[in-house]
Formats: sequence, C-alpha cells, structure tokens
Amino acid sequence: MTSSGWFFDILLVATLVWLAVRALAEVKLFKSVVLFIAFGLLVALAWVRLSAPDIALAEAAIGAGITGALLLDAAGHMRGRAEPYPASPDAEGASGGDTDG
Amino acid sequence: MGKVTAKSPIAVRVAALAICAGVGALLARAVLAIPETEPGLAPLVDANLAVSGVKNAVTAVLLNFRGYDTLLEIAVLVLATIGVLSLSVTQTGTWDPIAAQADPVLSALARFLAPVMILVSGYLLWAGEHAPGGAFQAGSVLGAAGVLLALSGYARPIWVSRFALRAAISVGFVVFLATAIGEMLAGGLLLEYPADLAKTLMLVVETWLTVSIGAILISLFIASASPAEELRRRSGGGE
Amino acid sequence: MAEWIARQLPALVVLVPFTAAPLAYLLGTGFGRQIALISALLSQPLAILLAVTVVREGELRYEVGGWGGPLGIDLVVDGFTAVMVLVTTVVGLFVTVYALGYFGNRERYRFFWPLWLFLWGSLHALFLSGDIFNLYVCLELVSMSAVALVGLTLRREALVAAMRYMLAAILGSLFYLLGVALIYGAFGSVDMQTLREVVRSDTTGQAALALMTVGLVLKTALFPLHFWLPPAHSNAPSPVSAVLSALVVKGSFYILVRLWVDVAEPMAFPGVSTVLGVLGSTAIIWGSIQAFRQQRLKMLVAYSTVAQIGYLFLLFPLVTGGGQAAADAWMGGIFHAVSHALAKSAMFLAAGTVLARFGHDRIDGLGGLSRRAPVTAMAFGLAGVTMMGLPPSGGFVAKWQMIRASIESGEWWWAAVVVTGGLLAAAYVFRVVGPFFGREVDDLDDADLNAGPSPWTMESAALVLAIGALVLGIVGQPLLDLIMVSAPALVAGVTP
Amino acid sequence: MSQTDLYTLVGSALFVIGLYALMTRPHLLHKVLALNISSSGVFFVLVGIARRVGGPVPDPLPHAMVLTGIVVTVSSTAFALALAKRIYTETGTAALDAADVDVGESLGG
Repeated sequence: MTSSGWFFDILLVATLVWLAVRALAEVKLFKSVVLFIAFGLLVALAWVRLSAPDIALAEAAIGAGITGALLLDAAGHMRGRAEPYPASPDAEGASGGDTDG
Repeated sequence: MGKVTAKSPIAVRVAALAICAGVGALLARAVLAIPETEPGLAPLVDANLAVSGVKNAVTAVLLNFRGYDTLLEIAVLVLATIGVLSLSVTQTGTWDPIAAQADPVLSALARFLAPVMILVSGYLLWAGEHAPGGAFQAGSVLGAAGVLLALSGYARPIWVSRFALRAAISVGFVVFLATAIGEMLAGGLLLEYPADLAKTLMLVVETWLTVSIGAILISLFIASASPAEELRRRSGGGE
Repeated sequence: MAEWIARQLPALVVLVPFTAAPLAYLLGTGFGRQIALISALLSQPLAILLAVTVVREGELRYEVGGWGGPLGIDLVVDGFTAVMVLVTTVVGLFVTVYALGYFGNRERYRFFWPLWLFLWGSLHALFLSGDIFNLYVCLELVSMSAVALVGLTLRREALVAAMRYMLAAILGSLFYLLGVALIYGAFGSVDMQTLREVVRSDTTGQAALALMTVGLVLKTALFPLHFWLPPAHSNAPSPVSAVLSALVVKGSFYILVRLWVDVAEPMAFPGVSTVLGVLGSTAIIWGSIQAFRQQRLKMLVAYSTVAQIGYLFLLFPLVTGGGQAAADAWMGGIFHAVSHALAKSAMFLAAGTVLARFGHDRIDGLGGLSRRAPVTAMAFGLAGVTMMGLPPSGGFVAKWQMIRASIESGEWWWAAVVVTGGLLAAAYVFRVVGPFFGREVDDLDDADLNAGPSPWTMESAALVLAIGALVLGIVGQPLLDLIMVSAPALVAGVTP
Repeated sequence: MSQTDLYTLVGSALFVIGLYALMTRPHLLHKVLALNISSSGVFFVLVGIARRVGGPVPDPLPHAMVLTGIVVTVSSTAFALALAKRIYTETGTAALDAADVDVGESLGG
C-alpha cells in the first residue's frame, strides 16, 4: 500500500477512536449524540477504505442516519445532561427549558 | 425527578478497567494471530455466483446463499418495531395531530425533497442487483422521505388507519416468508429459488422489504413522538 | 402430502410459529389469541414427528436454499435438538392455554401474542440451526422478544428489569459475535459440521471460544453473571416468567453445549470445564440460599432458577473424560433441562394465579392457600418435588444420572454438590409449601384486582405441567434414549 | 503490519472502549451509545478479516454478516431507546440504579 494510503488510514482510525472516547465521555447528551453521528459517518468512510461499499451505504443510511436520528430524539426526550455526582437538590425538577445544545 | 450521575464509584471503574484490559489483550493477540492465508468462503461464493441470479456477491450471499439469515433479520426488525409500539404511550403508532403541526419552510422542503428521495430509493433498490445497494439502503431512504412528509403534515392521513400501518410494517416479512414457503410447495426446499426465477423472486422480495423498512422507520418515529397530554403539559408546546 | 411433510419437517417446525407471529400482529387481539392457539396445536404433531423421525433415522439435515453448508445454512436435528424442540412445544402449549385466561381479551396486552409467537419460533430456529452466525441472529431474536415481553405490563420495576436484561443480552450477543468473527477468520467457516473438522486449539481459536463462552454464560445467567435474571424473571407477567425460566435461558446453554461438547471437542479444555462446573456449583448453593431468603413468591422462584441453572453446568466437567460417565452426564444434564422446564413453568404459572387472584405474592401472606386455591397449591407442591429431586420425579432421574456420572468419573465432589443442592431446594420449597397446606392467614382476600376467580384453564395448565415433571421420572427411559440419538462423539464413546 | 491488522486492532479497541463505558457510565443513553460503538468494533474485526487475503475483491461473506449485524443493531438500538425513554417518563430518571431504589408494591396483571 502507498504511504499516503497508510497515512490516511492511521489518521482515520485515530480520529475514530478519539470520537468514540469523546462521545462516551461527554456529559451533555446532545453533544454526545452529535459526536456519535460524526463517528458513524467516519465509520462509513472506513468501509470505503476497506473496499466495502455495500456496508458504507448501509452505515451512512442506517448506522449514522437512522440511529443518529433515534438518538437525537431520545436525547431530546430525556432533556438534560448526565450531571456530575452529586446532583444538586435544586437542579431536581428543573423546568423543561434546559435542553442542551 | 432524579438526575443521573456522570460517573460510577472508583471501585467500579477500576474493576471495569481490569476487565477491559483483559479482554483487550486477549482480542489483540487473537486478531494478530489470524492467518493471512485462510481463504474463507470467497472461492465458494465466486464459484456459485453465476447460478445465484444476481451479480453482486454481497447481495447473492444475503438473499440467496444465506437468505435464511436475512429472513430472520427481517423478523428481528419487525419484532423490534412491535416492541417499540408496545412501549409507546398511544400504542397505535398513529400520528398525533398536535405534533404534526407543519412548518411552512419544512413543507416546502418536503414537497421538493420527498419525490427525489423516493426516486433515489428506487434506484438503490434496482442497483442492488449488480452494484452496492439493496433493500435496506433503499428502505432507509424511503423511510427518511416518509418521516419528512410526516413532519410536514402530509403523511398523516395515510397512517391513521391502524390496519394499514400494521400491514405496511409486516408486509416485507410476510412476502419473504410466503416466497420461501411457495418454494417448498413447488417441490424445492425452504428459500430454494428455481434458477430461472431467482432474479425475479429476489426483486419482488426486495421491493416489499423496501416498503416495509420504510414503514418501520416511519412508525419508529411516529411511535416515539411525545403523547398529546405531555405536549399539552409542557404548555410551550413548541417541541 | 405425508412425504412432503416428512421432507420439509425441520423447516415446518420453525415456520409454523414464524408464520403465526406476523398474522397475530396483523389481525389484532381477538384473532391473535386464536392464531396462537392454532400455532401451538399445529406444533405438537410436528415436534412429535421430529422426535420419532430422529429416533428412526438418526440425524436429520435440511439444506436451506438447497446450497448446503458451508456456503448455505443447514438445519440439523439430532436427539438433543429434538428433545429441546419437544419440551419447548409442550411448555409452549400450556403457557398459551394459561395466557388465554391470564390476558383474556384485554386490548392492553394485544402485543403479547405476536411477541410470544416470535419468541417461540426463535427458540425453534435456535435449536435447529447448524450455523454459528445464524445462531447469532437467533440469539438476538430470542433476546429481543423476551425483553419486550418482560416490559409488557409497563410497570416501573418491569421496565427497569427489562432494560437491565436488554443491556446484558446485547452485550452477550456482541461477545458471541466477536467469537464468530474470530472463528471465521481462523478457520474459514461458520458451518458447525465443517468447523468440527478444522478447529484447532490455537491462539485465535482459544480466544474465540473464550469470548463466545463469556457471552453465552452472561445470557444463560450463570453465577456470577446472573444479576439481571431475578428482577427480569420475577417482574415479567407470569406466563412470560414461565417461558423465560423454562426455555429462554436454555437457548444460550444449548449453544454452549453444542460448542464445547460437539464442535470444539478436539480442543478439549479440562480447565474450562472445571471452571464452568465450579461456577455451576456456586450457583446451586448461592442461588438456593438467596431463594430461601426471599419475601416474594416470584422472587423465590426466580432465584431457584439461578440455582437450577447451576446443575446444567455440571455437565461440562462430567463429560470431559468421555466413556460411560460422559454418557450419563449428557443424559443427566439434558434431562435436567427438560424436567426443570416443566417444573419451573408450573411454579411460575401457579405463582401467577396467586398474584392475579389475591393481588400479592408475599410468602408470609399465603398460608392456607390450599383451601382457597387447592389446584394451584397442589401444582406448586408437585413442581417442588421435582425441584428437590425426590423420586419418582424427573428431577430425581436427572440428579441420579449426574451422581452416577460423578462416581464413574471418580470426581465424587460433584455428587456432593448435587446432594447438597437437593437439600437446600427442600428448604426453600418447604418454606413455601408448608404454610400453603397449613393455617389460613388473613391476607387471602380475593383482591378482585382483575375481576373474578381465575379460569380453570389457568389452574389446570400449571397442574398438568407439574404432573408432567413428576411422571417424567417414571416414563423417562424413551426420553433418555432420544437424548442419546446421534449424540456427539465424546458422549457416544466413539473415537473418530 | 497490514491494513487487516490495523483495522482488526482498531475494532478490538472500539469494542473495549464501548465495554468500559457500558460498565461505568450510568446514563442509559450512554449505555446504548456504548453498545453501538462496541458493535462497530466487532464489524471492524469482521471487515478486516474479509480484507485479509488481499486482492481487489474482499470476501463477501463477512460483508453480508456485517450488513445483517447493522440491521440487528439498529433494531435493538431503537427498542432499547424506546425502553429508556419509557423508563424516563415513568421514573423521571434515566439510570438503572437510581430507578431501582424506588420499587413499589403495585402489581399489574
């Protein structure tokens, strides 16, 4: 394989791992989901690199697209963030306006 | 109301780290030890591609050689949809009129985009025979078009009938199953496509699968729409 | 016609529930009930025919799509498969009859019927599959329908239990799938028959088996990965609890046995067998003690499942040595799966009747039950006899085989665990059944929670299953013969 | 090291990252995300294996498996999210343990 191919692959997988870690470490749900969607799109790119165009199409449509939309909907439903411990009592029952993002 | 803490206790994290380190080491060793010479089943797939009825090897595996996997996979999808509907507040999957209040910009966009998306979906379905594409990709695009129409208020009347919704969700699985059983009645085995009909039958199955997958995606969104009471309670109602 | 059925039999066994499931969904509640009953009745002769055919002709192989493994997927039926399909079908019929009374015509529970039929079909698909990737899809089908059924009441505790179950089940499936990927990478096939010839005990092979075992052990809820089971099994609607404890946990156990005793037998891992046996023993002791300490009847029955799963895993250390001990362990382990399925479903169904009628299942409030609901108390008591392993029950035969196997193999300590487990089971069964036949307490007012006394079909479904578990010990010989039909080489004592 | 090795190793890493987050992040949405990332990890291992022999056309079988896996994953994700949302509606919290504390006696039929 060419060295530019290698460079691209390594950059791609490094970004993938970084996005995965960021998506899971992020406290704000909305941000977490957006990072995950970005992760999904890069995964689709990786499938192209691995000569798997069928999977790339499915990943973009289903993996990133539908899953992303479902996650956004769920994040909106559970409005808010995964609060750091301990939760402050006055934050309980906070009004519906604290949607992140 | 209770908030969710962001982190687990330190003991849990240390234990999790130990488990992950173990699994990671095991996995890394294992994947690096995979022989580079094992050809897998690729030669066998190649040898039989000509009689499979399609030219795309992945489609041949999915719909013909391992069509049984795909049949069960559709069952998973239908099952998940029934599960989601059983958890939704209305349980019917009918679109709530309040949630469907259309935005003029969105309607204009939908009017333009939906026909294009339906065309793309048709292309992906047809292309799956010889190039990347197929029922799932086509169905997702169709579903996206439906969600767009539903959000802009157009699709509502279609989904009000509960039976129509149920029929659309299950039609792909039912047609796939009927084809499979038809082959048994015709003297073959389960999912044994007669060579001359293979291409046609697979296209029929894929077409209905596309419709079902589209309907399933739309109903997943409809089912997840917040129920009327909750929307009213949040007097803002803007969401 | 008869010839066609004989040829298509393995496919038909899977197709009947899978055809009924979407129809039950499509046509709604009223028809759903009838479709489920028709499917249940149609499955009976098919399962019996499958068993008879296997006894007559040995292993059956059905090439789906006409390709044959390793390119295609095969359905394979040997004695073990036929027994599991048979017990699923029998338990399934009585659970269906019970559910007809339990859920009635209530619109709220209309999703029960398609979900239950999907679960039933998935179990059949799982038992028949001869392909490890296809088994992954089957596992997902089983888990997802089971989880959806747990959450059916929409009660808070049930939803949380369902979620915990779901996360454990998906994680288990992923571990399994990772193992499948590694197997394909190392050996180039996912067809079990092909794999049997080519698996080697190399780095990748060992890692694959380890990952699959962890995933399946999590799904089977073997101690210490059982955390999700008691809440899920006790908070589910009772017909669902019955199916989960009787059949669903055995699905993943079945794959584990196939992998270790059948496919990967050349890899011969005495170490792994011992670990599984030790975990099984711990499950027996710990689960029984927990069962004894529960305040609610359904929790007690659920912890009893944790304990009884332990016995299944004694199969692994006992078959490792081969010979007569292996054959006895094989028969004992599978016979235990069958007798436990009948007895445990009877217990959960009886508990469900109590719950539906009196509105609670607090053990200290159930004294004198035998006067108010004699059939139900009797069903629970008879199922308890099998749980303890007293003669002439099916549980006795199963434990007897295991004790024989452990003496034959010289590993007497497994026999000690079996005996201790029986005594502990007696303790928790008597803790409940004793008061049932004792003085009446005030808590047994008909709660009228769901209107009226339970239909006789519910009470008798539980009783028939309990009696079935009991007489299994007397008429068990044909079943033991069936279990040995085309058994794996290690167990059949044939050197390949 | 080959491209196969690179992607199967990354797959392993993603699987483990998801596993860790599943065990340590209490929020249900994070747990669902974690399982999705672990699934992607498994798919990378499969597609990496398909790529192994080299040549322009990889083995189609793992590709078909991954396509099946993607559909199964989106199905279980949709269901798990519906369950999580319903738990949030019923309990006002989106974590298993917090919701566990408040166990009522109510028994539906």
